[in-house]
Amino acid sequence: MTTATEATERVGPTSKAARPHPIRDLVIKRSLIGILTLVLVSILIFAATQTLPGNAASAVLLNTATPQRLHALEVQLGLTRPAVEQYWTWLTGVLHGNFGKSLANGQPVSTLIGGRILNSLVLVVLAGAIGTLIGVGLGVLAAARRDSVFDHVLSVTSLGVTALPEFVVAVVLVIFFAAVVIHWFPAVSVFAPGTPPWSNPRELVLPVATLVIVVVPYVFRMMRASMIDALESDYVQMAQLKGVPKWRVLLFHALPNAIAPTIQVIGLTFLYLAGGVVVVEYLFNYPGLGQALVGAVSDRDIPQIQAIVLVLAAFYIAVNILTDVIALAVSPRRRLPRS
Amino acid sequence: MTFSRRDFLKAGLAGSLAVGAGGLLSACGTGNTIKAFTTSTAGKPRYGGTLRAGLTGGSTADTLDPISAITNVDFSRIDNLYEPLIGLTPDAQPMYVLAEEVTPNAKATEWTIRVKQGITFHNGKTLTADDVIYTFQQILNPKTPGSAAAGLASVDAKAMTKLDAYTARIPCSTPFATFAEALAIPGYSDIIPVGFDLAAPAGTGPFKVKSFSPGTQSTFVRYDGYWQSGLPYLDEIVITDYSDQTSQVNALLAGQVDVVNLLSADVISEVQGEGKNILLSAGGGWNPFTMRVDTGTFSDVRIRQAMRLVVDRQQMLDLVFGGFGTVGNDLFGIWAPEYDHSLPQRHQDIDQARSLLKAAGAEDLHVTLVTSDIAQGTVLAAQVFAQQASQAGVTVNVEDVTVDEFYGTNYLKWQFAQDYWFYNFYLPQVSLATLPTASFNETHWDNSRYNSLYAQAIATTDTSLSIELAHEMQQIEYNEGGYIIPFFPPVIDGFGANVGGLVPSKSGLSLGAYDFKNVWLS
Amino acid sequence: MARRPEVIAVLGRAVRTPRGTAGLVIAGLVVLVAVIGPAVAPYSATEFVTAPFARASSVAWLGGDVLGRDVLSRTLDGGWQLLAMAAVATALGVVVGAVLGVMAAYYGGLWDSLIMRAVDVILAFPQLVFALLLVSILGPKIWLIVLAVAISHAPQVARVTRSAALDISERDFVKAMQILGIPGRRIIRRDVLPNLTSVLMVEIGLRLTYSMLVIAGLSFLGFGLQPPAASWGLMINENRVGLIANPWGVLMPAILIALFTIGVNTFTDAVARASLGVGGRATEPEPIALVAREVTG
Amino acid sequence: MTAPSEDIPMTATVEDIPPSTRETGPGTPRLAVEDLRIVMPATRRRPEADVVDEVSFTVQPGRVLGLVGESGSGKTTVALALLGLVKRGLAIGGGKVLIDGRDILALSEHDLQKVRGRSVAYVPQDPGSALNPVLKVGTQLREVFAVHGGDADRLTQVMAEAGLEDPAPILASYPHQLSGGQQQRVALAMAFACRPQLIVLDEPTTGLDVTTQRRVLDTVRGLCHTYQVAAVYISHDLSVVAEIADHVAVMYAGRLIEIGAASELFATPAHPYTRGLMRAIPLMATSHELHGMAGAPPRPGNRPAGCSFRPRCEFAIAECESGEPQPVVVSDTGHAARCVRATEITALSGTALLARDRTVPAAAEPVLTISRVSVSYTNKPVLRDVNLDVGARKSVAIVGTSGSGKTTLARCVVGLHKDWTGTITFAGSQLPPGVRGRTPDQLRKIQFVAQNPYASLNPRQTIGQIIGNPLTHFTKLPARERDKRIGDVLTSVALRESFAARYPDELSGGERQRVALARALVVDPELLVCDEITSALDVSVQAAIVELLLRLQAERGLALLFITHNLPLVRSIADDVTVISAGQICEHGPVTQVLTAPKEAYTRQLIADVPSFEQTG
Repeated sequence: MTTATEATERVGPTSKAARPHPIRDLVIKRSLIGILTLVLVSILIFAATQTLPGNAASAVLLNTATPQRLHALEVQLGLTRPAVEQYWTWLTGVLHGNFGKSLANGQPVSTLIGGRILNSLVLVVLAGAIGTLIGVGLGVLAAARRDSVFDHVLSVTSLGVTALPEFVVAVVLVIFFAAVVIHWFPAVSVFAPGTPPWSNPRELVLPVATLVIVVVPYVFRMMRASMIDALESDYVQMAQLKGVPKWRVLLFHALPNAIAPTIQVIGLTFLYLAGGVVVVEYLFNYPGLGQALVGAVSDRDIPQIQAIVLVLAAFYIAVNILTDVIALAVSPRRRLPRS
Repeated sequence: MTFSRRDFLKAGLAGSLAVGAGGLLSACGTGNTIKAFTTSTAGKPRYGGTLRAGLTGGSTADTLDPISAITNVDFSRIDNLYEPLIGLTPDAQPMYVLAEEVTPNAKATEWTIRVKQGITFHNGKTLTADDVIYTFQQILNPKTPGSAAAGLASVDAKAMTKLDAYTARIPCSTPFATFAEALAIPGYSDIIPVGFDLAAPAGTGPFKVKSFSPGTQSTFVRYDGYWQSGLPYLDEIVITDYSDQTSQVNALLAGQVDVVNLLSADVISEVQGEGKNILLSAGGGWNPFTMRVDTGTFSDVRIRQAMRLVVDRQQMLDLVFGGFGTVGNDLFGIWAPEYDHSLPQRHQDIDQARSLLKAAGAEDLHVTLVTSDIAQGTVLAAQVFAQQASQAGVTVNVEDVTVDEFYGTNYLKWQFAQDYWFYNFYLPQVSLATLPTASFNETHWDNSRYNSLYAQAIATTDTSLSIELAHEMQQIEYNEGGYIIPFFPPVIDGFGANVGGLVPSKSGLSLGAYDFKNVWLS
Repeated sequence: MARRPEVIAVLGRAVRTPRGTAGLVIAGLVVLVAVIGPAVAPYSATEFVTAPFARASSVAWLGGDVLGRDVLSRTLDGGWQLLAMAAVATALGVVVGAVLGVMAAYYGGLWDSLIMRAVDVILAFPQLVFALLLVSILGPKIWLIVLAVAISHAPQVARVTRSAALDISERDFVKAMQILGIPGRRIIRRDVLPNLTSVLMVEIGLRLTYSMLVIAGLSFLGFGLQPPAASWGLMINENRVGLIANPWGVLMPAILIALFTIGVNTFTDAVARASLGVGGRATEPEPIALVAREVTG
Repeated sequence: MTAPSEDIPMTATVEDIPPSTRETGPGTPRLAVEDLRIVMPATRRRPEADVVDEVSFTVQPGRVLGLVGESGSGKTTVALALLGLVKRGLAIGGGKVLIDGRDILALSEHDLQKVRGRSVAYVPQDPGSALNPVLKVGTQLREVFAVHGGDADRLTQVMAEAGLEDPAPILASYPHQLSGGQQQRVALAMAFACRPQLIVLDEPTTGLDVTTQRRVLDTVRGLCHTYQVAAVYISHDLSVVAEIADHVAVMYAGRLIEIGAASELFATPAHPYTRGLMRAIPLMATSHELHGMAGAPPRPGNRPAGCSFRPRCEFAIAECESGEPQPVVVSDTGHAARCVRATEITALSGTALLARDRTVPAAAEPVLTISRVSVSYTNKPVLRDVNLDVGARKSVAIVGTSGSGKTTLARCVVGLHKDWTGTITFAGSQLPPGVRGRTPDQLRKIQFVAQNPYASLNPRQTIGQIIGNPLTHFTKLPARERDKRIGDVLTSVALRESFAARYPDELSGGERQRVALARALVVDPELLVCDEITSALDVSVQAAIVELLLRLQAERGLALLFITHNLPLVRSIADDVTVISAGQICEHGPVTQVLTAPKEAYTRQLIADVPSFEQTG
């Protein structure tokens, strides 16, 4: 059954200069939208924290909160000013790079969460990279040996693991590798503030392992699916019919095509990690952004909440843009339009 | 005084399995005993070493300012940086620390305080009366009142004068016989030098600040110029904040920290099973149920009495604290000399409770108990109370709110709720909680006879008279009070076999009220 | 509407596959436990029957919880509420998401960019963090947890439905209807929506799994359901302290939640494969590829 | 048969590649396929089913064998088997494929790799998807040399031979940046790179327009002749095979039902199916009634007893049912067919085509007038100043290569495309551009049938509901009356009324297109716009649809606007024809005049390039 495809007669590729630069345009456009989103996010959070019954003052004073002390602290912290004014001073502050002072202890927010950004980043990047490598590797192998025992075992276990909550995985790891069965790795990370997380790599093992276990199934299933699509494509059949050896078909013909859709999923796993890290940091007492956020929320420390969520949102937007750029770079068809 | 700010993340996940650890000892004798509490095997005191403390309850809102210290963990730093005029012994009795003499005039309207000589602050300045006056002015500053402001309200801050370099006269607008006792309460009289700057905190305590990042970690080093010669033994203290008990216990068992605080009874067997020690103190802190006596259901005294008879105090202690701690008799200030031990211990009496309720026309009573994770075991106690009350036909709907909502605008207005207090002497506690003028009168208790008795007691320096007056006050409270005080919770801490010098403290603060100057590492 | 409703056909085919039956049986068992549990529980959920964290014994088959209540009874009693919450959150999230997605796809232009920008804003921070913020600020009330989880689902569903609806709106049979001048609303109802059922069914499965994970995660951090509710989420949080003395207080609810999510996940996988048969798509894209957009938990 | 001159070096210099390793004596065929059998292995649910069976043929060096068959006949499966490749889910059931006497089916995976691309090469059907989209064209070409040996100047030489004059920019670009013709030439270069002994071409020119197709066919013939390469050319289009093949083999339902010299087979077909095919193919020379074949070929696994073609065969007799017919030789040149009545059928005089009497209707007043219509898309003109009239009861064809703007014009008429200038008047009144402004009457009277039958029916509705949609929209008929109208229109498109309860995915391509037609006709339109409605169908199915369309046009007095790129089809279906090129009408007039004596050079070239088997031999 043949279909009349639109095969137009055309001259070869036009010269480089004439063509618009797709990647540069994409980045500019997306960054602008990103900034707009960030502002919207900050407004959303500010509005949310305004509606709460308690406020930063009662969270600090707790049961020593006599009405006078409460009022005195509120005035001191500027909580009595109208919401819009509070937001505006905060926004102008941020534009000058000053994230304001924490309501809980008066220290500048940037120092409070500065170190933590690095700590969380190390966790997320490490887990993301390892998870991706394993996920892609297993995905390729499973697709190459499709419907074999290896493939079925991996597929079913990946289905199971995607269903496990992070803390169940974390608890099991702690019981087996840290506290009970064997004492290989510390159950908790205790590196002092200021010292970089890699100063004691053994403390990173379990938190990263938890995140990797939670992330690998997603990358694996996507990679396996797109590899299967690629292996069933015409260009792979053509390569086989050209006498290209099996391994070369897999790595040079199928893999480059299978990567593009998987990049979206890899990008999404980094975003997932940004969320998943909260539970892991809490359980392993890892001084990251997630732990700080849980604390800041309980202390009603609005400036700290704003700063952390903005960092997370900025990370989210950056990863999204990066994913699209890589996806574009990897697929020439989208990068170099036909005419 | 609350126990810990972030308790609602409290329920920790104990990670390690102690093979063979039996269930917990409980009064109804399920038979599996636990090892006797081992005193440390650390031998003779030895100088040097770094004590690594893993403490929960900390947050970014922690502070080194003794004037506004609030949580248990704040005191772990403050008790080592600063020293009070009068402190508490491990048995929670007052003892002179910086003060050499604290004496009232006949009518207890004026106090003279003389401090010891030769004591220096960390910034080299020597301790003088000026510092004492400066400290009280900071506490009573109307713009930024300190935590102790309510307790020292009757002190006339403006009229304080210096008699000589080391003595100060403290006049009081109203008779204040219990001034000395009040000063002994943690955080009431930690002396700070004139011109105290929080950025470079200086106190007279055994340790100086090296680094402090709230919510994560703080380090303190030995103060060589400490006035008590030969102390402290340790070179350095490192306090790391933990978000929950599980990671804390894991760290202790993995040897990553030496001491941990605020453990729940459930992990005792596990900690001991792994060869670590438990420090058990019979704390004086108390966790009352508060009924408002002025309006609503509990304005009828018969209903209040019925609610007090519904509680099975021993079972509550067994279920929530594993049987440790002390059974309460609806009265506070258990270690205070004025505490009336002769009043009969109240027990659960469902039939009498039912008849009282019937008399008050409240057979099928529905009440809402507002609880929050403000201290260890609070929410669990509320659930146990609800279950026990159902036996008397009273339906208690437990409403658990977030900590900041609990202490928000409705704090001190709840009909039926709970609270947590550190240990305090009897009369000072009355001035804080059960007088119409008290700042924290959760029960809105206002009994004219009770008030006049207090006025007399506060005005007399004759301790035997004040005890007699206090006993009558407690009689009134015992019969008509708005508090249900079923127990005084235990304080459970853990420490490694290499830690010596830790002594249980009845003050309700962990790790021997954080008195680390007597602690050493083998 | 079509006499042979799409949903029945696909579900029928999915159940016949080995993966489908396995998933259904596992999830079904858990639902059964949750539904008939309260009726067969040996004790009431709040009764003190043994010592706190007492070992499993004849008195309490799974031992005691933090207050010495019977873990078995609380497990039997604590399931239905969690499942109901997850189901409502999923339903709410999927319905709102689907409507927004289809509107954005079919009407395009202003609608499209408006909805998609709003989706970006909510997606700007991960699901768990979003739910955490909302719940912890306004207090852990049940309706709020459901709302928070539903709101965090809607954008993901909107995005997936939008791309599927876009693909369908381009197809010739929709154009054939447009040529006749049939109004947009009718075309959406009769032509676009029925063709989305397979995508939506996969979404429902995935959303249900994520709802359980997020709610369990929230209770683990202490923001989940509060004491009066004897629920699995709360049990996990409450009994973690005594995991050593009596692990069942945590393990039993965790296992049931995991089993439920594994069951739903496997069944959704079968549904996704079954739905490929209808609608003539030749290649066998892994269902995750169908919904590659939203992986974020 | 002189093809227009093409600057291909006919006489190539002797190559430095050593001829194939094994010297073959005269007479041994370059390719010999003996009793090839390919099956779907048995599974729990169903027994083993044969997809291809008892296929045997030989090809001499320098000769081209055309392998013809409709979709599902197994021709592609045989083609791939010639390279030892079997798709997932199939397996070699038996038989041999001997290339220069060496059976490649017996080779190990490793040895097979050495053979593929070296001694036997493959030219894909759709080069656009057969070239790896993420690798540059140069990389993919050089890969053949990397695997099998050869060097740079070898590359430029083979590209020149394939007709790619200026190789540098092509090597540097990605496949999607090349035109269809260029992509196919790259595939040809890739195939001929190592001077293979056998080349297998799987419908290489299907996606190309007629002119490009002509050039590619000439290239293939030139190269095969020059290097004495044996070629197997797979196609569903008899006229293309007639142009290029020396011998022809016809496949039906996995069996080789007829084989013989091309001239002889086309002149005197020996198998009823071949004969039926010949009668279904529109010819450039005369306008004849296209003879469709009812029914469809059996699927593998449920083959009727005896001859698989029996249910659709007009010559079927009792004996046909008894067993698989064996090949009957009907001439000394080896022309044979698997039909008990083979000799009888060869004797029939030709294909007895019935000429169609195109009674040209009176010059009725035009139903549709398109005047000065122009469309441009992002400042590139698509249609420029188009004028066209469609008379009532007339059938007007619009012919042009893809990208000529013919589809856009159709979309403007039915209102799918809104932004055009100029005026379109229908039945006297002017049509607003989009659907929104048009009156229900206008919307009802103009109906549209799309190209792809698989996308034009809502998979989730029954046939009854699909046809019912326009009815419920335009009329307020009660349900019972509506069902009757649906039943009537189904019978008028030769489908049983019981189809109303079935779903689109249960129907074949031809049946679905009939449903689409029924949906258009149920509201009694006056103008039917058909956009390439048969190009997605097999030629036998196309014939049935065309005849049906013309019958309905005559019965209902419809005006027909037929868009196609297939010139011979225009001959059989249209009264007038408009040739459109690059958005402009370049010639318009009655079919009899435009197709026999074209005025414009473009039309003349177009007609010349159309492959047809009348000119064979």
